[in-house]
Amino acid sequence: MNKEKFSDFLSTLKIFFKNLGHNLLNFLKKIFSSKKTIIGFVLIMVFVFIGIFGPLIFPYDQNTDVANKYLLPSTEHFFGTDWLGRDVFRQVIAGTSSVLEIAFFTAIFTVTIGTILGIISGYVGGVVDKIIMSITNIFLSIPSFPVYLLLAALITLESSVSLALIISLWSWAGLCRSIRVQVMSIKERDYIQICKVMHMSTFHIIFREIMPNVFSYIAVNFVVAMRNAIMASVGIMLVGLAAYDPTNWGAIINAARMKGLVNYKNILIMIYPLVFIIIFQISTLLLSNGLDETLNPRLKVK
Amino acid sequence: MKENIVEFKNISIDYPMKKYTLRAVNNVSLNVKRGKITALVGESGSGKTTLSSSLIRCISEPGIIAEGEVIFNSNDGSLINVEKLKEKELRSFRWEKVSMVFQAAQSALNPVLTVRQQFYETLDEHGIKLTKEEKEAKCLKILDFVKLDSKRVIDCYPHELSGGMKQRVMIAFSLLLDPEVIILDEPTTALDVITQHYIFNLLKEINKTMNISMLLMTHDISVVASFADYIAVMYGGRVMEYGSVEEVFKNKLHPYTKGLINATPSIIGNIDDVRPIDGRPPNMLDLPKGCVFSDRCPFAKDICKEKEPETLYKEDGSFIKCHLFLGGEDNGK
Amino acid sequence: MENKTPLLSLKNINMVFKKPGSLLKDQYIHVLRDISLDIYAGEIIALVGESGCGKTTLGKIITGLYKPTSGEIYFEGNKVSGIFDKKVTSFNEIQFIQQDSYAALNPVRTIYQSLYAPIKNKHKKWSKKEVDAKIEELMQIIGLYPSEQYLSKYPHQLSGGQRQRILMARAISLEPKLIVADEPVSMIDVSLRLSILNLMKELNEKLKMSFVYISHDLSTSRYFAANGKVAVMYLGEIVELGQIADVISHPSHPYTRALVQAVPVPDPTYKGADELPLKSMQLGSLEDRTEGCSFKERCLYCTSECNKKQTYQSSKTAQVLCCNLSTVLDKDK
Amino acid sequence: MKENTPIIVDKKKNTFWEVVLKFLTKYRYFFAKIGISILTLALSTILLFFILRKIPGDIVELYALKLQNAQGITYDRAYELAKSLLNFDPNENVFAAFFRYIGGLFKGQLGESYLETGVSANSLIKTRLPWTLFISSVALFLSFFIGTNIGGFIATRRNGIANKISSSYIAITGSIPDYLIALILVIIFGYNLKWFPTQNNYDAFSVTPGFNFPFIGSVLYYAALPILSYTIVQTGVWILHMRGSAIGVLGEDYILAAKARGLKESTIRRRYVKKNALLPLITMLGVSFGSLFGGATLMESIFNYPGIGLEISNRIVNKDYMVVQGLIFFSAAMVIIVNLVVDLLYPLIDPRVREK
Repeated sequence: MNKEKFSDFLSTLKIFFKNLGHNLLNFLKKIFSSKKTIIGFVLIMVFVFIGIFGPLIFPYDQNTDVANKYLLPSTEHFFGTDWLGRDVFRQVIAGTSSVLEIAFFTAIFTVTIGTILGIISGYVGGVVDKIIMSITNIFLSIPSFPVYLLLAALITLESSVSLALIISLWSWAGLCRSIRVQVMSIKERDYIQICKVMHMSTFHIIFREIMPNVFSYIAVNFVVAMRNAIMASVGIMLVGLAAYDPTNWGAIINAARMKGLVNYKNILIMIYPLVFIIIFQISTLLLSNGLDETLNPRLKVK
Repeated sequence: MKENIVEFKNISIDYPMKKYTLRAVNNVSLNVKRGKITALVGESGSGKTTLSSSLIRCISEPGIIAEGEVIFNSNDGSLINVEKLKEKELRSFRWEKVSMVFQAAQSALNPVLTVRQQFYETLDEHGIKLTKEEKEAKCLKILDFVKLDSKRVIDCYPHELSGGMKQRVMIAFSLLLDPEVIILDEPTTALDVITQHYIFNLLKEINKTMNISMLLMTHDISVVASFADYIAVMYGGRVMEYGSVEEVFKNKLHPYTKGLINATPSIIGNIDDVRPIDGRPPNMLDLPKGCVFSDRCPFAKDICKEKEPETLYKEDGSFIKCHLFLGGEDNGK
Repeated sequence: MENKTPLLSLKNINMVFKKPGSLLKDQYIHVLRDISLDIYAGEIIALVGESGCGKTTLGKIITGLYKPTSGEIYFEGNKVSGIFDKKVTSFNEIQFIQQDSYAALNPVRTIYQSLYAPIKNKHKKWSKKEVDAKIEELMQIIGLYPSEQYLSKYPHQLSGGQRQRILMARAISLEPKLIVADEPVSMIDVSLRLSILNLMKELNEKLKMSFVYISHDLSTSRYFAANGKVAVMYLGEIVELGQIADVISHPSHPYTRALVQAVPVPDPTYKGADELPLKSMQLGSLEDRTEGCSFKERCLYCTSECNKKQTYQSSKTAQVLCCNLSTVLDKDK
Repeated sequence: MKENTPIIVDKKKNTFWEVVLKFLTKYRYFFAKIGISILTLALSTILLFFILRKIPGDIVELYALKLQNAQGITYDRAYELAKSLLNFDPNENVFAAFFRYIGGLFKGQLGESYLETGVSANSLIKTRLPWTLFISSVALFLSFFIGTNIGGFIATRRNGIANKISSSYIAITGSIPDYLIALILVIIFGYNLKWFPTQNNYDAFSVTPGFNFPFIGSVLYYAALPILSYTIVQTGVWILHMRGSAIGVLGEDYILAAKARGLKESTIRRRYVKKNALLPLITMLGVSFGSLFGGATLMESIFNYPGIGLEISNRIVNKDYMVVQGLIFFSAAMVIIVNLVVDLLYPLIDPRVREK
């Protein structure tokens, strides 16, 4: 490859990354302009930090120590101990990683399936669109929770990924439908018609013209998918299924519930994971609202 | 009865935003002659819609009248200070004394109510005590007046009417309570040439037969030349020139008026002497110092860039706001 | 500049749309009816008509966005069935300028990206420097320099006039021979319209690009297509075709007469006709269009022959689609 | 291509087919909707059936063993009996089983239980459905009514406090799943304050089921907590949607036109803002009914409330899959029907859609 061609290739590469960096920079600047997004993002990062480093700082040993069961919160056991003398605080910390895993994997599966099918049915239209739409109709009409239970019972769950897969199997439909609507409306816009008149390739039209417009919507729905994943996973665990990881917050709540909530000590043990769930959900809510407001011009508050 | 039915006195209207306050209309004094059609001409951002909607205090959010008065000399001799009206008086003032035909007539009707329901509702709200037959007769009369098939149209929902028909329904609506002034905000922008010609003839007829004064907003100078009696040219929130249509078009005194008339192509006359006004429309957030038109004015002098010209009033009530006609040497070309 | 083979010629183009929502019984709307039109290199032709007459659909057929239901298109003599025709994939000799400059630019891509992609797509082997040079040259032509100031901006950061110029730059960036402009100036302030039209006139003279100018406004058409042709359209048919200056000064078809008389003129002394030579104001609708001349319900000169199929007859100034043209013409004497 | 002059339909006496055709085109909007719903139901059945095909085979053996010692017959005889009773034969080819299942469906057998003889999905639905419908619909309409009114109120009156309170309410109730709220309510009102019962649907000892006041009183008393927990969460959702929709409507031209006509604030709020803002929410009613119906499983298991949801979770836990399939199929059918009804009723409310 001669010298001139190579340097030219290098310059386009440099431009590409500069461009990418530039876009990314002002994209980040844009989304972090709203207070909500910052708070939400920081909270989630705290959870991620707990998920990764928590067990290193507060290692959790499962063996029971019945002597000091139901201890009240103290400096030694921040949240006290449960009915088998295990430290509740360390349990909750250990459970964080499995909760985050479910949230992220579900969000990734849901968003990928939903976006790909949404774009295909929105852009291609015709028979393909009709087929994909009737499939999404099924998934939207069969109530999701009973099916989660059924699948969780049929397939022995041994890891967060499989649970995440089951949850996302039934939650991609909503996203697919709304992305299809967006893509269909963008497809009719003038700037796409002009691309056809100028003989731009379909690749260019989908990835350089349509995708950037839909991207903000996908980002918001990634966070919303995380929220729904938590709602569903805790629900499944409360019915006693998917008990592969006893430290998962849902599992702790269910265990406390099984021990009987008449005894206020069990209630106390249940409160801690419950509070953690609420904080996590509020942080995802703030992040999704913040993102929606900054990325979605329609919602711009004047 | 006084010659002017409406007198705007040093009106300024502000839009207080979070980070800045936008002054859409700046110290405007203007009179609307009784029984005549006064046209407010101006391009986008000139403040014509804001000024006219201040007459019935319907300025879009968050606009407020910062200073100045709006005096309404009603036909029954009473003098009404519009910006001092309380909520209840204002509600009866609206549509009984002054009514309005909106620019977006397409979406000015409630989509879930029929035309009859909306007409009756306005009559009831204004406490007009009529039996059902009288109400129906009144509505059918004015719908016929605007040459609509009133029997069919009165039962329609707004989405069942075409653009031209909706516009005529809005005109009929504005006549419902026999107002003294009708404000027309670009009544025919979305319509075709033939329908536009037809609607303006209709308005002229209403003005003549019912002696209703009209305040017409438009950006199209040829419409003003064909239909209006008086013309006020607005630019950057100020009235640059006011006068009778014949005088203003004959003398073309103010540089912006001259530029506007010369920039409008016509189906008669030579196409070579038509020239655009260079430069860009005014940005209301950073208007040039001195005269707001100075950055685009071919006759701009140093003084124009420094000081904002006062308004020069002439005997016949017309006025002009330009340094060329102030400071003694009158070299009005 | 007549030469023998027209740049583009349309032979009896028909366009039929299926009415949406008709699941079982299909209702068809005959939008374009037997249109034949020749456009020569370097010529300007204006398509004028009210909304719903099919002028935009015809424009989209010319650019290849729509495939006509029947009829042929010849470009420089060889048959073409629209740009989707695989045989002529590199065929982008025809470009399109749309009405709404904001909707025609991708809101999330900068002006530079919007200009860069089409040029790189056509000249695959060009390096970035060559494409940048071309963009620089285009920015000079449309008068937006220094170009850095505009290229890095997003569409919403530019004014309407500037965006319209960017559309033009993008259209001529692929060196087309014909540009279809669909109401390019109707959304721009009056004072700036002429600067856009002048720019298009320059492109026509300097780069020998022929234009199809689609508009509902006769005045701007007359200014732009000064010595070109005009095709007046009504309900999907070309009712009059001829040199624009003659057609406007001496309209032959009854519809064209009504259209010309309805256009307001920016001169109060010009006494236009009050009553338009029309039977009814209501624009006919495409669905319930019956046999024969489309204009017969509204034509004052209508006779029994109007129910037959119309043929083009030529008056002094234009080809006219009207059965009893002679009776119409001698009525004038 | 047919020659381009339009065909002129002469007005001869229109035959039977033309009348039918006119009738069909007039109501084609409805037939299209009904068609789509039937298609969705059929596809859902197929999907559910194939999920159930993955049932582990040991169910039939378990049942066969039970039959064997119950009726003292040989194992393989019991195995045959079990297969026929269960209407499920693991090693039979898929399509035969599928057609047999569909046949059963048309005859109305949604699924026989192998645990208790004589109990089938149909019988369970007859006894359990009213309870689920009761709390779901009461909760739905209660939250819809409260939510839309509050949403409309805060949208039209721009005062700060109401907006702040409702935003924080939406944030909190949006972040806690309804079943956790149920748990909290059970703890506070059930165990500690003992104001409300936390289990079952009515006091079986003191009250006899029937159309008498003590029974109704007891039913309401027992249903209070479940309905309350549903309503708390759903109200937040409706406030959010109504506020968004109302703010959208407030920006429309006909609101400014109404103000210019001197209409009273209250009239504008009632006939202009509320009416137009409510329309898009009606279509959401069908969808949210579906989600309520779906969520019943968990809510009912917390309150041990004998609805369809509780049946599904119990039957799943002890592997009575045939009944589960019937119950889930029925829930899906309910959701589809409710959505269809909402779609068909919508034109009556929104004139714009009527003439299509």
